[in-house]
Amino acid sequence: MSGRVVLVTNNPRYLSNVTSIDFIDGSSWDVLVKVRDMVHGGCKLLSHPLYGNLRPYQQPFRSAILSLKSDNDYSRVDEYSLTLIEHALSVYRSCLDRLLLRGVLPPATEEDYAFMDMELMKQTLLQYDIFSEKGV
Amino acid sequence: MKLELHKVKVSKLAWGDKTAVRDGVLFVNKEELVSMLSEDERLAKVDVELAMPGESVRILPVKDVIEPRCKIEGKGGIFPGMVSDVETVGEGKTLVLEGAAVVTTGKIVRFQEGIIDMSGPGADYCPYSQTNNVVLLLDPVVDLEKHDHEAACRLAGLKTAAYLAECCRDCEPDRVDVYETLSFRESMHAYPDLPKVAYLYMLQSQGLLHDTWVYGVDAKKSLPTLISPTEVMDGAIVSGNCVSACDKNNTYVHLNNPIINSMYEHHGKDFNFVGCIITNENVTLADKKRSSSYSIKLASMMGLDGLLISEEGFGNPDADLIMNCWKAERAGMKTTLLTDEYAGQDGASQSLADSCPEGDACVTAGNANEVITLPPMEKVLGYPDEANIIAGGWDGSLASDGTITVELQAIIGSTCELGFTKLGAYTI
Amino acid sequence: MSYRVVHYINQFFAGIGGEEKADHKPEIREGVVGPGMALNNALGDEAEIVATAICGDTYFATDIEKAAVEVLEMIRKYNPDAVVLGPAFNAGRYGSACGAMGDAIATELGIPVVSGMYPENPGVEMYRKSMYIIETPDSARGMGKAVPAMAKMLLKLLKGEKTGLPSEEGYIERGIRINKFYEKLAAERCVDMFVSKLKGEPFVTEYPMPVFDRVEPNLPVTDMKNATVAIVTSGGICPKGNPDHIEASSASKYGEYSIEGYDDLTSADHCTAHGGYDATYADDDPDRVLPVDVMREMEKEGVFKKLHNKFYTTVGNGTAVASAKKFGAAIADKLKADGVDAVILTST
Amino acid sequence: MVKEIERAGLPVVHVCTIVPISLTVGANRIVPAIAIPHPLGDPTKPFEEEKAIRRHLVEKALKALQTPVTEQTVFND
Repeated sequence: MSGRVVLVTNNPRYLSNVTSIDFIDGSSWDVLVKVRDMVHGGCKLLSHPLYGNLRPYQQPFRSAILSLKSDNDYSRVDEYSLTLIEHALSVYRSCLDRLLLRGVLPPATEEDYAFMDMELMKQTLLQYDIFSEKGV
Repeated sequence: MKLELHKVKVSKLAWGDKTAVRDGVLFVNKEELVSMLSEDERLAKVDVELAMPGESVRILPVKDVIEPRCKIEGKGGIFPGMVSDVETVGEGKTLVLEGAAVVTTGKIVRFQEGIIDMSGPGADYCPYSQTNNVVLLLDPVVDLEKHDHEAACRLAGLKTAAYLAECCRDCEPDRVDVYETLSFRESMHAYPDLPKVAYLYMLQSQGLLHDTWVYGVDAKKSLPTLISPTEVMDGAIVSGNCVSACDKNNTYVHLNNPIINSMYEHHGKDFNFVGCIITNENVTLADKKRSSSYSIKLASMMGLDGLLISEEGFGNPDADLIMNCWKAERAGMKTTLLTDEYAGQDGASQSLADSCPEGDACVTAGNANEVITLPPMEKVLGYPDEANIIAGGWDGSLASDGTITVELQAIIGSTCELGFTKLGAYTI
Repeated sequence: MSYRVVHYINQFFAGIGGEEKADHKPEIREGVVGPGMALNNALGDEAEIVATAICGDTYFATDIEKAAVEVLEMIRKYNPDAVVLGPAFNAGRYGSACGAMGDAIATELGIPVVSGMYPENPGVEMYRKSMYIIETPDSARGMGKAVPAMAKMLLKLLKGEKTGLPSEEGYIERGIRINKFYEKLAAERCVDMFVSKLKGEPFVTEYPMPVFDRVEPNLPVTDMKNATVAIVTSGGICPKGNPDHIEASSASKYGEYSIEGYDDLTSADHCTAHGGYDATYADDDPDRVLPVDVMREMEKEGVFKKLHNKFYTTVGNGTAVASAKKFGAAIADKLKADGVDAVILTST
Repeated sequence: MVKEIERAGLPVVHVCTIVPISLTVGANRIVPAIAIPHPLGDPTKPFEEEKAIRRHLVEKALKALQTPVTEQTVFND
């Protein structure tokens, strides 16, 4: 794998374990928009943006792992990444008015969601070597 | 490889001094079962309840459903790599308590469990409303880590299923079903006039707690591989899923995979069914590409003419399904897909998260977003409040009188992508 | 007692006049008007047209939301059990008006609505999910066929009878998925379909994957030096401040703006309304999406005769295929009317 | 949108970044552009150079409009 790998997420649970992170203090939608802009700029998705079996109004957290582009070659938009992120956005857009936001669920439930989100990403994070069980 | 399924019919459950089947009644020694399950120090409290079809009983949150089976002859033991040694299974004789099921419950990942209603409108949608259920209520010790909690529940269910069948191993079967698979060399030359086909069996493997186990191996960490249908009947594939209830493939449905059954029925008449390829549904895109290419490579090596593909879950796995489909078609194999739909409560949204023109033959097990009202039940096993949290429910799903309004997504097995129900959808 | 039905028609079918009367304001009259007579006959004793709402096509199209509310309020006063719209055949603005009315009635009044259109009417793509639209021929010559089918469908809905498949009832597929229990397990259906496909026999998929249609390419421009070229974009470029409030995604409208006198678009006068990409670059220099600067240069050099003095813009982000189609058709109409010879369409 | 303009009888060229999408939506004359956020520009280049790139793309678009095609055609350099 060439190039640097980064996790874009709004799940604070990662902050202590992931070595390369772009933390978005916002909603799951904000995360996907950021990912979209990065894909438009030539970054490549390494994880599926619609991971997990939950609808946008069922999970307040969203995370994506991308490899950063190595130069300013805009022409190399990764088509598959683009298809995936645009589709994910359209799924989220269809229920934007009832998006589940952070901070509205009881803390224990939100913690469950945060935990689950990290579980789903962990394997990919380990694969790309930016996760440390011991903490960073 | 030849496997005989010795089926003992169970049409009723009752408590008894000795766990055994008599005249279609499965008697359960509760004390013995509870004490066996309580050996697991991860569980603080274990209770067992019985629920039968037609009763005014609701069970939630349900994690998995397992059919009681045990090996009575042949290599290995039931659920290899889980409760038995990892010896290869799939031949000899296996006892099945047909009509009985073990249901595990627990608040593991709370929003990812399901509902079973034993009567009422919800029962029409749920395959496990028709089984006689031994329900395990499992409470973990304080602060038990979630993976340990999931593993403890999974093991308790499998142990119970094996225990119940084991207690009945000397029973006379009501029926014996025989399944035979030929060696590769033989099957390649059998039925030279019929198309050679296989079943591409996709297993949920998005991450910990979204897993499927094959001989005790996490499917996520394995390359696609071949498996004999009779191995599946002996519990080589076990669900470890805490995902949406409607389309997670429970261990019960793996054991009774209706696609495999149906393919056996057509075998030798319409096609030559040469085996199953199992593959995974990972989150990592590189894994998706690798697994789909590898599966189709295996299929090409087998010289297949056709591939029937089933999915597990939705969203992310749609990408795997579609990749498998077009890669197979472009390699010259005819495909047919089995999936379910998330078309929104009004049925007007795009059903799948991905598509390809090659996917021209597709059967669906229904729209999981359809809303259903489940009237109150006299008895609730588990935690009724979970209806407000469960995927497919929402805050307010549970009314004060016990009525639950949810999407089908919350009902276990309602849109099973192994095609275990008669539900489907059409366009108006 | 028979059901009370209100009928909606345009100025043409009301006998008021053609295009010159298309700005006719909404009105409602007691009883039947124009094609309402045939419809009333087809409804028989079971339902009766109590009133006919009429609106000019241009009036409706100019501000769809406003017109829909106005007509809706008129209809509401008659306390109907159902509303029939059109048929609009292949008339685009009429079809869109019928569709918008059907959508508003279904949402606001929750009563049955039936319309009739030719499948290529843009109103179909836009509103088929909201109501039953009976498939009609492309012109009013098909009235005799359309009206009985619409009446039959309406009565079914009024009586709460189960409606059949599009092919059985003659309505245009709405694209709505409905669950049902089949005779066989899904697994058995799947293996049956697999067998048919292997044998090369016909089968019907239970879930048709989305397909895309194609249009034949037009002949090229042969005399560019004398051509008028227009620029259109789905990249959302609009005058600064987005005066028409084009939505950042799922756009419900397109904009038409003059570039008379502009040799160059700058951040001082134009911006993007698009929410589907990082807007920084387009906001800094809108020419990066809509190349007015170089088009002007080339116009002056005589590469082509004229840069069309208006540009059209919308946001291609999350915008339904149906809307995009409608915008495309409307824009094309205007460009043709203005004598444009060729179009450059830019997308992000 | 591009399809409807074509359907109406006007020759149209689609200048867009992601060619496969343009093919999917049914454009017949396609000119690949620079990048999604700036299809006809490149902010990393000095202004004059950027404008030259833009002019080149528009020239290609005009050329496409003057070229007979019978099927979906991508106009590369």
